[in-house]
Amino acid sequence: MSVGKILGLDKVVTLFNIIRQNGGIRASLYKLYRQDELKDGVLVGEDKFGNKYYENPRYFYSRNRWVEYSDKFNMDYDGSQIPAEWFGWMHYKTDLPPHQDPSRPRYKWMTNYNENLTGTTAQYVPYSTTRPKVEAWLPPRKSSV
Amino acid sequence: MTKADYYCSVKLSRCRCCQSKFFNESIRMLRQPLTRALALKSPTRAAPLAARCQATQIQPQPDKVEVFIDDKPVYVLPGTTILQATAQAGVEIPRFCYHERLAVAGNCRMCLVEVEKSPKPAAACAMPVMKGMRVKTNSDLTRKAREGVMEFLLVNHPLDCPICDQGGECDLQDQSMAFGSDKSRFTDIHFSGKRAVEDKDVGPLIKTIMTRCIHCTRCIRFASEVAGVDDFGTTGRGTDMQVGTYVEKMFLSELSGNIIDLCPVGALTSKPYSFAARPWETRRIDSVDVLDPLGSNIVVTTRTNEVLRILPRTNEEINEEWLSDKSRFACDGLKRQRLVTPMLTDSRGNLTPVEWEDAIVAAARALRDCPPEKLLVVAGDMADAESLMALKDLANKLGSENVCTEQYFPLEGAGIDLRSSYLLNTKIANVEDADFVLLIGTNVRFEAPLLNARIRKAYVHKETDIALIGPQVDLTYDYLHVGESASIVKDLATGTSSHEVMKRLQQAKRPIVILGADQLKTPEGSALLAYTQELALKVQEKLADKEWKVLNVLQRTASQVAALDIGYKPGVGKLLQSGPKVVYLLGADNGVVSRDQLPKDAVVIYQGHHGDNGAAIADIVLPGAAYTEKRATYVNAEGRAQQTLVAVTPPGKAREDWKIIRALSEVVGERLPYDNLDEIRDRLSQVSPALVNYGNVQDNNYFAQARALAQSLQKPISGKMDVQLKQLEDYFMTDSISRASPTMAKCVQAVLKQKQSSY
Amino acid sequence: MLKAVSRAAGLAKTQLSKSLPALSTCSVRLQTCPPDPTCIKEAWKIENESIISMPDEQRQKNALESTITVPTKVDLTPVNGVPEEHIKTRRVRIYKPSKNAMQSGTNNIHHWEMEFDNRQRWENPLMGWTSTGDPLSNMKIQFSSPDEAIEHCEKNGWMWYIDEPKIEKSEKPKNYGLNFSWNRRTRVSTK
Amino acid sequence: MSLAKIFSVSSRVRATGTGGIVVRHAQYSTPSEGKVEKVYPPSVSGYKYVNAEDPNMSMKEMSNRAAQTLFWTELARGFAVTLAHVFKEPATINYPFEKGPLSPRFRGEHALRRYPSGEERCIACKLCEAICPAQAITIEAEERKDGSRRTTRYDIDMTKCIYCGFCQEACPVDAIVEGPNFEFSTETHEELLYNKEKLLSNGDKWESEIASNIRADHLYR
Amino acid sequence: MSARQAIQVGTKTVKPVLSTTPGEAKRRVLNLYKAWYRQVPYLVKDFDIPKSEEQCRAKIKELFLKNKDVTDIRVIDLLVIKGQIELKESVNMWKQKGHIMSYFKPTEEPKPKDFLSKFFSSNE
Repeated sequence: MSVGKILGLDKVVTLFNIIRQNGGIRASLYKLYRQDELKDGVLVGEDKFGNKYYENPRYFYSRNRWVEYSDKFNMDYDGSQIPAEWFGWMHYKTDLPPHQDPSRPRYKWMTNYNENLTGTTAQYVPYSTTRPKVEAWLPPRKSSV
Repeated sequence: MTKADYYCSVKLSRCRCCQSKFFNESIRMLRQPLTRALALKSPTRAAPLAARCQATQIQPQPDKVEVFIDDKPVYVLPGTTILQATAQAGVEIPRFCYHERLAVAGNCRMCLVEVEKSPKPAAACAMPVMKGMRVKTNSDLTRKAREGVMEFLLVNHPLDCPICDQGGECDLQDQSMAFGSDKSRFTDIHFSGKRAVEDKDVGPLIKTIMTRCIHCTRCIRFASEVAGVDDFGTTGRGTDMQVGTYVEKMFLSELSGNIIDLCPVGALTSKPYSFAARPWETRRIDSVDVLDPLGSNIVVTTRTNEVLRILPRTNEEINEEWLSDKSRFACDGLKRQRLVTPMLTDSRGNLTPVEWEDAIVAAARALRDCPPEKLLVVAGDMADAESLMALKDLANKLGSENVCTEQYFPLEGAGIDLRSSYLLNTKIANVEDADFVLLIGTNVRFEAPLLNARIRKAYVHKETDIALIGPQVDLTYDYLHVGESASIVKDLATGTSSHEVMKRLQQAKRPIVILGADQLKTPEGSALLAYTQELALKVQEKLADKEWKVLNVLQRTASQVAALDIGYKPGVGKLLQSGPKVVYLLGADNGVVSRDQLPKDAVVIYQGHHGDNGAAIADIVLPGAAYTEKRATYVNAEGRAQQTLVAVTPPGKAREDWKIIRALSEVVGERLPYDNLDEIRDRLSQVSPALVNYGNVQDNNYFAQARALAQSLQKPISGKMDVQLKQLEDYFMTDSISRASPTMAKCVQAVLKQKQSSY
Repeated sequence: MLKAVSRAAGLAKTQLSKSLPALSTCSVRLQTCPPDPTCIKEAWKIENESIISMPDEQRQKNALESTITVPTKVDLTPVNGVPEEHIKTRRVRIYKPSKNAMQSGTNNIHHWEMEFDNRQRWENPLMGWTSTGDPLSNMKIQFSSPDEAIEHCEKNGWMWYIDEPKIEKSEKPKNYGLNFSWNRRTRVSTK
Repeated sequence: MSLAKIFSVSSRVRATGTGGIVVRHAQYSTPSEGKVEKVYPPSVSGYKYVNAEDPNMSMKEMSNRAAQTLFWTELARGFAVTLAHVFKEPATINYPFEKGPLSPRFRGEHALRRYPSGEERCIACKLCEAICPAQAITIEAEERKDGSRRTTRYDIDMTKCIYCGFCQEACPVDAIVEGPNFEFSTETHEELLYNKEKLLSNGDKWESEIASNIRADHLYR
Repeated sequence: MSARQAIQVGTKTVKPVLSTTPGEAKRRVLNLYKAWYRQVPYLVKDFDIPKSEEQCRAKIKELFLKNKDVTDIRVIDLLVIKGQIELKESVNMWKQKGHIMSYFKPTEEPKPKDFLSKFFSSNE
């Protein structure tokens, strides 16, 4: 055990590393404000929304993978903004990130992922998908004079 | 005393005087609960119902043989098959090809049972019992035999239950669960696939998926025995065997829908009902059909307040377990062309939707402003007894006697005062026992398909002969065509003819004469009726069987008998010419009343369920309920009262018919004294107890009186008889429901197309 | 108190003598009449309740074990909590279920059923689902005889009527040979 | 007071032998004698006394206790615990940035799948409707123009659904599945009444993940 | 008619629920009635309902008299048991104000009674 470790200097080094990786003190403070914590890790990939996925096995399981939501979401980040392809990696079902997984289907009818839209104007509105059951008789129209 | 009241009282007394004790008993039993409950007293049961349960003790009978089913003795008639004997013992043997109303085929082998001292299992459906035979229906051998048969059947049956319409009510499914193996030994070693058969096109009603067929030949037997259309058959042998029509051909029968029921697998399914629902999610409501005069018993299958299909309900006295195609498939007409809201003509003469209050007030104003003799009430095909009663009471209260039906019946002579002159007196079930049938001016096949099926049954099984006076039509069996002229009837009745028919009639032990009600529309109608009555009575008087009735009149519509019982006048004839101010059409859609026959300022009120001929000429439209949407009484051609039950709610703002009239009466100011169904049925029973004696027929025997009254009417007749429904294409669309039905329209097209085909 | 115990013991004795042979675990089988105390290794089992209960409580308990005479006709409408609207206006149909025409099995039609008249259904404006306000729409009760059904309806104050099916058939032997008899119309040509 | 004492729960519990520990409460005699007297358990090996014991009344112990009270050492120890936890890694996860592990069999939001060709899988066999214990599924079907068996209505009331997964078990063609998504909470009730379009679009959205879940699980079905 | 009378006089022996004689059943009903009567002031105060004690007592009387024609001992006993349940739920404040007020006013809209308004309002 080195002297530095006994004195806790490695923690300080890690702290500085984290701050550096996150782009300096100013950016780190912003991230801390946005995400409530600062972590360092390897950038595993980035999805089509610009969300960045990191991994660092130094943290314990279930904290060792995380996402930094794209800046375009600003403070309106939401758990449902992770697209379906990354969902499995994010939830530890697979260790293969989607761009390295050749077996994932890519059919042309698959649609773009969108987040949970409740509360917005684009939210899902239920409706009946069937025809009306009874067709009413329409009386013959006489020519209106 | 108005004339209507007179009618009522006549009918009442008539019924009183002829009440048999049978009738007495049954009416008390059936009616008591409701009347008692009305009086706020507890209903009771009058007849000891337990007496109906048969004693289970089996006594040896001399003319029967004793057999042992699972060591239980049963006494059966000699010649009975093992399967019938086990049914008597309460044991049901699995079967696919056997059907009790069809000939024995014995080709599915599912009914194999072990018979003691027999080296091999025997096919229970074809094997007659022998004295002292010991049958084991649940032995190891029997079970193994069933399992083996099941395995062979399943080898060539596709695994498409999830998309099969029979799924959930499939005999093969159920029996493979009960008797089949739990595993399959079928491996497709040569990868040649399972057997696959090309689907056949047999018309717009029946969908065929022939790969599912297990070759039970029920459909073939039905077609050749019951329907009398020998179109189906098999080709090929072994794995190449196919059921089909040999050449591509529509199944030209008015009973074709029954092969859907008969098919034990999903090879034949209903096209209009295809993929619509599963049997476990539907509600079944027992009801009565009103599209033909027989009042076949039906089960209305509904889900989500929608009639999905109609199936026959077993009634041995009417339809056995068959149903005609119109009754079965016209139900999609109940969802089209419906009147869902009251309508009034606006200033431009267009019908526009209004609220009930406005429509009722408008109708009431029209009725009140109309002088009583200028009011005309016309009841149509499918009017129920309750609304007929209410409307007649309303008209009478307004001082009018002009209530009539669309269908004509001669009023001269006995007219409609004697019930036996307008009924099918022999009763439908007894037709099978007849040994000679004389049809006069009727195409039974299309006017009452199931009556024709009974005649054909007698023809096939009892060697009954049939003769026809009237246009030559295809009745699905051979008959003696006597001629088309009505004068033949006169000659036969007066004894001036020595035609072979007369001889046959006199030789027969149980002859019947069926007269088509359509022939009575002509000016010579009354004479024709008089001669037919004369002829029938002449034959009947000589019969050894005094209970047997010869004269039958086959009505055309479901409402006619009830209307005549209640006291409606048949036919609009003279009443229409008197220039009515207000015409009240109660579902009268047959075009008997048209705009150009009426004065310009006449107000037409139409009450009914479909937008058809009646609604098109109406000024005020009151939406009523169709027969699946109300609890109502209908009297069939035999005079048997039956009731429909509410299967679905009337669409939109439509209401039950008698309630509309009751509400109207209150607004008019002539309140009818009944507020609920029980009260109006009490009123019906006042008029004629037969109207509420549900399920039973009352015997009528006034032939001699009718003849006496009709003596004067025996005038020379010469006209040629003609029937409306000659061909199959005429059969499908005859009333407002079937005219609105897309399936029926497809049928007509398909039949016409088939006509052009060379086969 | 003593009296109560002795009475309870007597009570227990009668009960015990009936049930003990089956339940006893003691090595000596209990002799039936008269029970000789010397043969018995187990003490009489006395229910605790019967010792501590007061005399009138005991009397009440005994009374509850006896029977009373009531009229056969029972009217449950005051206690069953069914709204009056669903008692007075409903009609019960007592019937024998009809055979499904699509199938040949008959095992599910050998009983009687009661059902209520069908009430209004309507469509949900949002999803188009079907709704009903009728709590009795799914109440189908099976009975082995119409009498039981009638009794049930009377008890609950419903108006009923019986719909009897016409399904009695005449017994007629079927014959395989008819297919081939040359002089009958039953002979088949297509097969 | 050692540091071990501050951070450990109870050194004494840990120190006890491996044999079955029987815990017994102190028994008190009836208060008839006017004072509460403590009855100690029998000193059998394997028994351990767990209740609060009377403080030791030796002079040394008493002065120790007095000093600790006087110098607020409890307070200091409490701060120390708090401070120690500030530097510790938290045991919770920082949702929505970090997410917990899920099984491929996780039963979340429903979806209707399609064949690779884009044809919808559902054949309207209604087995899911039949098996649904909450009766959350409503299906209506009819023949499509091309003669195939299809639904016209496939509604799931997600507020009735109990997420038991019977529907996907019942499905013969893997059409209805409970997908991995659990982040579909809504602001209104209506939005949870899913119709066929919504379910199909769920399928189209989640197919990548649904397909890989089924692949992950295929050995076990 | 004879069959009907036979049913009316017909009796059967059954297990009692609480009471063995009509007199005992009557006593139970009276006891329950008194218990309700005594609780009225507390109920009015505890639930803070806008009804006076007289109104409550009148309502209790009305509800008891609703079943005055019941003669079957077992049915009376069951009614007494139900009444006790209600009483207990009220006294222990297991009920809420609305439950108490629903004795006075039905919560659902009354349906029309006469034929015409029934006809115009619904399909029933």
